[in-house]
This record gives sequence, C-alpha cells and structure tokens, in this order.
Amino acid sequence: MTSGALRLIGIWLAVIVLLGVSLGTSYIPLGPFNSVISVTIAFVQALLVWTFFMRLRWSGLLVRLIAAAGLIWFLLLLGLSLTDYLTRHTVGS
Amino acid sequence: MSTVTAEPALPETESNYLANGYSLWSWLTTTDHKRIAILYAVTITAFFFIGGAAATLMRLELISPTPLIMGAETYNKLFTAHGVIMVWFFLIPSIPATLGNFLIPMMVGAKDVALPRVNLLSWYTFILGGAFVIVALISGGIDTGWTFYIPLSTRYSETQVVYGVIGVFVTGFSSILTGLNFIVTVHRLRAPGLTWFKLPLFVWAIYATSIILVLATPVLAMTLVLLAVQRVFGLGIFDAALGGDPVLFQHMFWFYSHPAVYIMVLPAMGVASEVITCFARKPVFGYRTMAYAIAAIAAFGFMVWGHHMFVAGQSLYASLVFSFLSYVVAIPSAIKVFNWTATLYKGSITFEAPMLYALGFVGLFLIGGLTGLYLASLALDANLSDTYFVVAHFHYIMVGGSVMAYFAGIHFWWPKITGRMYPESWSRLAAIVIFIGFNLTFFPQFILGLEGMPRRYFEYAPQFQFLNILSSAGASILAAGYVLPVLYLTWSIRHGSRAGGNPWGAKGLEWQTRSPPPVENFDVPPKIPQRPYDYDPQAEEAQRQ
Amino acid sequence: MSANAELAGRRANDSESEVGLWVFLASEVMFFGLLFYGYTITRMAHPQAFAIASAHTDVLLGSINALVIFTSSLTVALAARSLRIGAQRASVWLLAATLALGVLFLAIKCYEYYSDIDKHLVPWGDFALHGPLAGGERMFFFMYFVMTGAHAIHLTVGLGLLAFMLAGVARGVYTQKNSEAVELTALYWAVVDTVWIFLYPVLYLVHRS
Amino acid sequence: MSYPLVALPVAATPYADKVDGLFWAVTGVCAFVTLGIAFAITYFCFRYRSGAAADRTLPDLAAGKSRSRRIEATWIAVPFAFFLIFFAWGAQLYYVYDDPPGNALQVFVTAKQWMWKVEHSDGRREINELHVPVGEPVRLVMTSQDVIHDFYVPAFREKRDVLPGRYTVLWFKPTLTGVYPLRCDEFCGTGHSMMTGRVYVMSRDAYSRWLASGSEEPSLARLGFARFRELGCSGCHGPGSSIHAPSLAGLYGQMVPLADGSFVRFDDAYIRDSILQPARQIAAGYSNDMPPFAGRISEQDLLELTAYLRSLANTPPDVPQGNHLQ
Repeated sequence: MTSGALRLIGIWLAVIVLLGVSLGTSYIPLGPFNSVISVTIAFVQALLVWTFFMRLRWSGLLVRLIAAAGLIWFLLLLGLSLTDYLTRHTVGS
Repeated sequence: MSTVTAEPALPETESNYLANGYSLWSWLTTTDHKRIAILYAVTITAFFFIGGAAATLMRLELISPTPLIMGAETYNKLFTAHGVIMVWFFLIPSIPATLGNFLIPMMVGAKDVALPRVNLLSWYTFILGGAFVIVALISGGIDTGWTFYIPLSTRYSETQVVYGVIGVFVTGFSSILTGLNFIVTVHRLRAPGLTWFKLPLFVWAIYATSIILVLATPVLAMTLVLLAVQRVFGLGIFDAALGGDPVLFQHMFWFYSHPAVYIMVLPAMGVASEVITCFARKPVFGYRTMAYAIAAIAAFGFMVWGHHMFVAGQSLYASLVFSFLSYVVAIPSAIKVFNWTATLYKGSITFEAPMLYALGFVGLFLIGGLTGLYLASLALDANLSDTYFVVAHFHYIMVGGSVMAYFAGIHFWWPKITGRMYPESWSRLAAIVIFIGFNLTFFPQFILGLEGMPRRYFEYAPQFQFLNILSSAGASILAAGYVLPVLYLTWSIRHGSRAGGNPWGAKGLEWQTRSPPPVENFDVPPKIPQRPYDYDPQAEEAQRQ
Repeated sequence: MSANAELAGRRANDSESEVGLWVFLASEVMFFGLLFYGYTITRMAHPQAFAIASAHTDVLLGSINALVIFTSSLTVALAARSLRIGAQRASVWLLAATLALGVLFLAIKCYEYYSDIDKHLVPWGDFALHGPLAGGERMFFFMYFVMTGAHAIHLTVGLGLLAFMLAGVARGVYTQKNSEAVELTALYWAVVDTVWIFLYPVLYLVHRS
Repeated sequence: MSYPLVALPVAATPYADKVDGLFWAVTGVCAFVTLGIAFAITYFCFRYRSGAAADRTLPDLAAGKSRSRRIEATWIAVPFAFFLIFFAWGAQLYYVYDDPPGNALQVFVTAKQWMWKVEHSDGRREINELHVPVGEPVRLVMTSQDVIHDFYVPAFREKRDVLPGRYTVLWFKPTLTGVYPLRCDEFCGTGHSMMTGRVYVMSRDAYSRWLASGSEEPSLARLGFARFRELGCSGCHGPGSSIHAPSLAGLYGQMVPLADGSFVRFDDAYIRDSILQPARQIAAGYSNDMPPFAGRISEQDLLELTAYLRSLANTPPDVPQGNHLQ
C-alpha cells in the first residue's frame, strides 16, 4: 500500500460517508432542505471523484477547463430557461 | 498574381495523397484527413442535391396558390426532407467536415488530425445516420418539419418520425467526433512557434465551431431520445395531457438549433477571411478583433435560443432577456462585416471566382444579419415570426452565407485539393448566376412575410402569387447556378491545367506544400510566418509593373 | 517509489487521446445534463407528484447500488494507478473487481426493474398510482426509466471496455509504459459513477421523511 | 379578381401602427447600412483593383494599430447604441401591450386540426370566423385540442401560439372596420395552410345586429352553470354545502392565498389547473378533497365552467348561485 493508494481509499471512504449522510438526512423532515442537502452532497461527492479518481488535481489547465465546460454549459441551459419557468405564471395570462 | 509557371514543374509520378492507392477499399479504410475530407465532400454533395431536388419541387408547386403537382401531404414531407437533409446532412458538416478536415492539420503544420481513426469513424457514423434518414424518406417520409415540434411529432403525425429522429441522433455523434478531433488537433498539434495569434482565422472559426458541436449536439441527441420514447410509448414529460410542457421541448431543441446556425456560419466567416485577404493582398483588418469576435459569437450564440419562442408561450420576462442577448450577439457579427470591408481598403484586388463568391457572401450575410435585427425585436417578431420573412432571413444566412462561403472555399482550395485549375470564366459566371438567382429567389420572400404569408403553407391566398412566381423563377436560375460548378469542377479533375503549389500566391501554411499534397502533408516542415496574412499590396503592385 | 510515481503521474501536458477523451466526457455531461434539465423543469411544475412517486422507488436497492458503483470507481482508479506504478498483477485483480462490481450493479438494477414492472410502476401501461397527481407521477417514472436506462447503457459500454482492458493487462498488452487505454477507461467509468451520484438523490431521496 | 402585386396589410389597430413605426425606423437604418457597405465594397473594389494607380501606403505598424483600434471601437459602439434603441423600442411596445384592459370583451378560441372554434361570452359560436365590434378591446383566451397552432392576424401585427393543455391570451383593439384574414402560423399538420379564417371588425350597429341575428343559444355562463351542477361541482362548492370547500363567487380576478403561503390570481389559467389537477395548488384553509378532472372533462366544458365562474366575479358568496344569470 502506497500513500497514493491510501489517499484514494480515504476519498472513497469520504464518498461513502457522504452517501450515508445523504440517505440519513433524507429521513429527517426538513421540507425543501432535504433536496438541497442531498444535491449539495452529490456535488461534493462528484467533486471528490473528479478531483482524485479522475486525477483533475494532477491535470493541466486545458483538461480542467474542458472538465468545467460541461458544467458551465449545463448551468447556462438551466439558468436561462429559468427566466421562463420562474416568471411564466406571474405575468400576462 | 503570381502564376503557375513560377513553381518548378513537379514530376507526374511524384507521390501524393490521391495517388496513394486507387481502389475503393483504399478510400473506405483511409485515415488520411484529406481523403476523409473528400469522402465527406462526395457524400454531402449527394445530400445537397437530394435536398435541392425537394426544394425545386416545392418552388414548382408554389407557382400556383392552389394544388398544382402534388397534395398537401407530399408538400409537407418535401419541406421536412429539405430541412432535415440540408441542416444536418449538408450545412452542419459542409465546411467543417470537408474543408476543415482537409485544411486544419495543414494550417497548423501537422501530418494529420490528432485522432485519425476517430475521424474515419465520424464519417461512417454520418453515413449510418444518413441511411436512417434515407430509409425514412423512402418508407413514406416525415411531415413534421425539421423542428419536430411536439405534440405533432409525438402523437398526431402518422409518418416515419422515429426513423428520421434516429438518423439525426446518430449523425449527432459524427458531429461530436469531428468537433472533438479539431479541438484536440488545434490544441496539441500546432507546429512549434505557431501560437494562437498566428493561426489563420479559419482555424479559429473551426475551433469555435467545434466547441459548439461538442457541447450542443448531445443536448439535441438526448432531446430526440425523449421525443422518440414519448412517441413510441405514448407519454412523456412533454405531454400536456399529463401536465407536461410541450414548450420545454422547444427550449431543448433551440438550445441546440440556434447555436447550430453558428455551426453553419462561423466556418463560412473563416473561409471569407482567408479568401478576401488573399485576393485583396492585404492582412485582415483587425486580426485580433476578428478572432475575439469569433469566440464571442460562439459563446453568446448559446444564450439567445429563446428568441425562437417569443410567441410560443414563453414568459414575457424570458423574452425580454433573450431579445436583449440577441442584440448583443449581433455586435461581433457586425464587426466582422465592417472589418472585411476595411480589409479591401488600399488592397490590390483581383476578382477570381473565390473572391466573387466571398464578396457575395459578405453582401448576403449582411442582409441576413440585418434582417435578424427585426426578429430579435419583440414587437416586430410577434408580427414576423413563422412567416416567409423568417424563411428569407435564415436562407440569407445559411444559403447566402454558408453555401456561398462553401463555394468560395471549394474554389479557393480546389487547386490544392486536386492539383488542377478549373476554367476561370465558367467559374466566374457561376458565381454571378448564383448571386443573382439567390437574391431573386429569396428577396421576394421578405416581402411575402411582411404581407403576412406564413411559412410551410401549401396553399396560399391569391394575392401572394406574383411574388411566389418571382421566387420560383429565381430558384430555377439558382438551380442552374449550382449545377454549373459540378460540371466544370468535375471536368477539371481530368482536363484542368496543373496548379502549382501556390497558384494564388496565398500565405497560409497549406500553400507551402505541393498540390495535391503528399500523404504526410509537407515534404519539409513549413516555415511559420511572423504574422498571419502577411500580404503586401504595395509589393504586389510593384511586382506587376 | 510513491513520490516518484506521483511525479510521473503529474502531466502538465496531457496526451492527445486524453484531451480527446475529456472533450468527449464534457459532451457526456451535456448528454446527461439535458436529462437532469428536463427532470428539474418538470419537477418544478409537479413537486408533490415527484415527491410521492419517488417514495415508490426502492431506496434500499438504490443505496446498495450507490455503494457498489462508488466502490467500483475506487477499484478502477486503483487499477489504473497500479498499472502506472508497474503493479500489473494488482491491476488485473482490481480491474476484475471493477468488472464484478459493475455486473453486480447491473444485476441489482435488472432485479429492480423487474420489481418495478411487477409493482406496475411503468408509466406507460397499467400504472399503479391513481391519485390526483397521477400525471406528474407518470412523468416522474418516465424520467426514472429514461435516466436510469441511459445510465445502464453507458454502464454496459463501460463493462465491455473493462473486459477488454482486463484481457489486455492480463496478456501484457497494456503495461506500465503503455497504460493510457486503461487510464481512459477509468476516466469513463468514473463519469458513469458520477451520473449515479446525481441520479441517486433526485430519483430515490426526493421525499423520504 | 386582381390583386396588387405587392401590398402590405393594412394596420387595423393603434398597436399595429406603432409596430409599423418601429418597422420603418429599423428598415431605414438597415437600408442605410446596406447601401453604405455596398458602396464601400464597390468603391474599394474599383479604386484598389489590381493595377489601378492608387495610394496604397499604410501607416506604420504602431500608428496603424492605434488608428484601427479607434475605428473598431467606433463601429462597435455605434451599432451597439442602435441595437439598444431597437431592443428598448420593441420591448417597450410589447411590454406595455402585454396587459389587456380589464373591460375587454372576452372571447374563447379553441383550435383543432384544422379549424378555429370561437365562442363569445353570450354563447354565440362561430367557426373560422370572429366578429368583433370596432373600437373595443377584445381579449382572446385560446387553447388547442391537439397540436400547437398559432392565431395570426397580419392586420393586427400580432400572433400567439395556441397550446394544448394551457391558455394563452391575445388581445387587440381594432379601430378600423373591415374583414381581415386570420391564419394559422404554426405548422400543425396536413391541413395547416387551409386553417384560415376571417376576422370581421364591425361598426357597433352592425355588431349589435349580428349579435341579435344569432340563434337563441344559451350564454356560455349559463351552459357553465348547468355543467357546474351536472359534474357535481355544486355539491361541494355550492352555497349551503356541508362539505368544506370554498365558495367560488366573487373570486374571479382576485388574488387568493394558497396552502403553501403563496398567492395566485384566480383567473382562467388557475381555474383550468384547479379543475384538472386540484392537488397542485390548494387554497389556504382547505384540504385536497377534490378529484382531478384531467382526462374526464372536455375543453368545451372547461370553457363553459370558466365563463360561469367569471360571471360570478361580482357576486357576493352567500347569494344562491345561478340566480344572477336569469
């Protein structure tokens, strides 16, 4: 076992613990915050996987930019659509 | 203009990429980017004429306000076939997959694209997608329009929607693979010393296009999957009966299909920059601004899709945002037109066929772009959207813009690709015929739209007949114009005079090698110029004296 | 040894295939992103229906599968790492473990589909939920099947790649010096894992309290 | 019959005149730019054609750079200023216009492949025709029975998509009597181009005569009242009902509180949603006991019920419902 492998196992443990937290909190009635918590945890898990398992921590700038591009464009799609969906019933008909 | 004889004549037997195997098998298994470019060129030319035939039949039918040679169903299938084929099987792959494939590695001084086998896979994927669409056409056609709006496409159309959708879905992967290849090639294979701001604008344009291809195409693919599942199983998230939203489909569709317009027109802008500088013998005016404008168009192009939905039931506030952003994206396009014009200033201009096509491109793109200003305006769009005004507008961009530029590019690089010159007077004639025919076909359609004629109308009110006849007459001239290049270019492959390495005296890296180029593109590593478009009009004039 | 290996692994200039694969992965993000987008917009219009419908998913199987696939992305990362530092045998075992975990995931998923069908949760056809929100509930299960289906297809492709890599490493085709294919497979697999990271909360945990 | 070769449709509403004003302003600017660029290209092509004697000296690199920067800044700033004007002008027209006046004549439009069904508030029905009085605002509440259609009257310079499962609204105040073509402007299948109709803008006298000439059809609201009882709505929502359900009198147009703390306007869209899927928006203080009517009620029934509830707008909650229609 090298320290690199140990680190990966540590990350894996963190992801699994977060999975448990996500599952556990979903049984506590928090209203809309249940989803906020579970999706935030998912983002943290994904960040861990992409940073360490997918080795973005050791990648060049180019690869990091490409990795970020997908997320940025997804937010663009969602964000600009929300200008429609969040205002649709408040104006006009 | 430096002439052909300035180059030392090359021995007939010298090896080049065309002479590297003559069998069909050698072509179908090639990983040479130049040969793949030609595979693409042949395929999309076939699709261009299939789509063109559909358009011809439509224009013929529209001579009369009442049924003339077909029924409404046939007409609807024809414009759907025309749209699907021209958008996904001609325009999207046109410049990137042919000229881009041929030139990008040479322009960056590389032997091939970064992933040659992926490049060939892309072509086969394209063929597979095309096959599905052909099957859809043969087995009855599709009558939803290329936009596949729900619920017409999911519940009410009784045509081969699923085959068509699968075809477009599969073709999407060919787009993604091509875009991916160019991105990696431009990043990783540039010759030493060839920095970003020494790259020709064509490379910038194809690079920006590739980003759109890679990030927008998967959205379309998955949207079509949702459509197909809803059609096959009878319900889905776009289903109003369940409380779903058919307008959501339009958001998804236009998130791809608006950037798709930039997939078509950015490469055209790249070609225009190469051709105009060469025949004006001048460096492009404002090189950096031009490069940034390309990047800005690609980025902002993703943020304006809602302007297709002003009257579709989208909220007013969303429409305000999208209207504003649509005006923002018009700025970089305007800059490009001004800069091309300024490039001509104090040049030493000659008017070979590529230049005629490129100037035609600038003019038609200008009109197409300016009419976009009407459609970005909420109040004007509420009158004009989905009328013939829109049809005319996007044909000015896609046909007047992209196809003109594609022809400019084909004529410009034809000597490089084939090693032969085409007959100059015929090619100039074709350029002029296409320009006239195009305007005669599509300018009347602006007025038809203003008069209130909706698009996709099989029958129309008699008052629209005069302009429709004018448009159909123009279309016949345009059709003749499109057939001409096929004839004389084909002729030139065997009978054209030999072109040297650099018949136009152009400055790009691709002109430093032989025509047709050797298999590995360069016999000796190309010299990297100090700056791009290093033309000198004064020296050119002095040499003429 | 370890420090050297990390150093060797530090690549300021990633290879062409790796850049290409990352571009493809960005494309994959948009591919699944569109599904999450459709899910989000539809859920915003039908929050209660989605909450009720989500409670009908099998949270136990979903969680076990999360555990399985998260673990598989560890084993595949370790497999790539082992090959990189020359531990070929370890790499073979780790790849085999990944493959086994992937197959296990798929088996559990198939069982889950089977019981979903048994419980009439397939939205087209005779749907079990008849309440006042049945329309939204059908749409939830529409997205459930499309999203998990798209994920399962990707996972199946990944299994094929893993099997190929396993054979390659075992036969010595892929070695310490020629480890790129294995590394790229590991990247792809991690993305398949990432998709489940997001599918899990939005499909199984919407309303459990 | 002969037609002018080219003829823009008349502008039959004040709004259409304003749209035309913007149109000609934009056209003026665009024509100027097109001619300017065309002139510049032609002039440069002639003046600097190869072999023509012309001064081709360019400023040295540094001076050229700063000069070309200035030029470029100009042709970024000037078009941007114009674009802002175009945006603001078009948006302002559209925004101000978006809200129909409260006293507008309400007309229901149901689109289906390939016809327009029109129902006036008094129950008068038409197909592919719409009669309206001149000088009065008319508010169309539109929905589709099948695919997406689009209600387009070129003379009014406006259109709106007509969607299944939802109401969209289009309003206009015609000031010019005449007969104007109505066209479907969203491709809707085989008969798309045949889905046309006419809008008759009539003088007030002619309109009253037209109204009077109609067959004795019960008004939409009265039909809606009948439907209200047939479908069992009155069992819970009627006065004196023992079931805890809100009275619907006097609510139309008001903001009503919802169980989740938000407010919603009690309008056509809300009525529709509440009938089809009551559970989605529960009124504050009530539980969700109402069965959903989605799939069990036609667009026609919905229109009639909506017309009935609308007719209750000014009725106090305790008055026996239906009486006001007598």
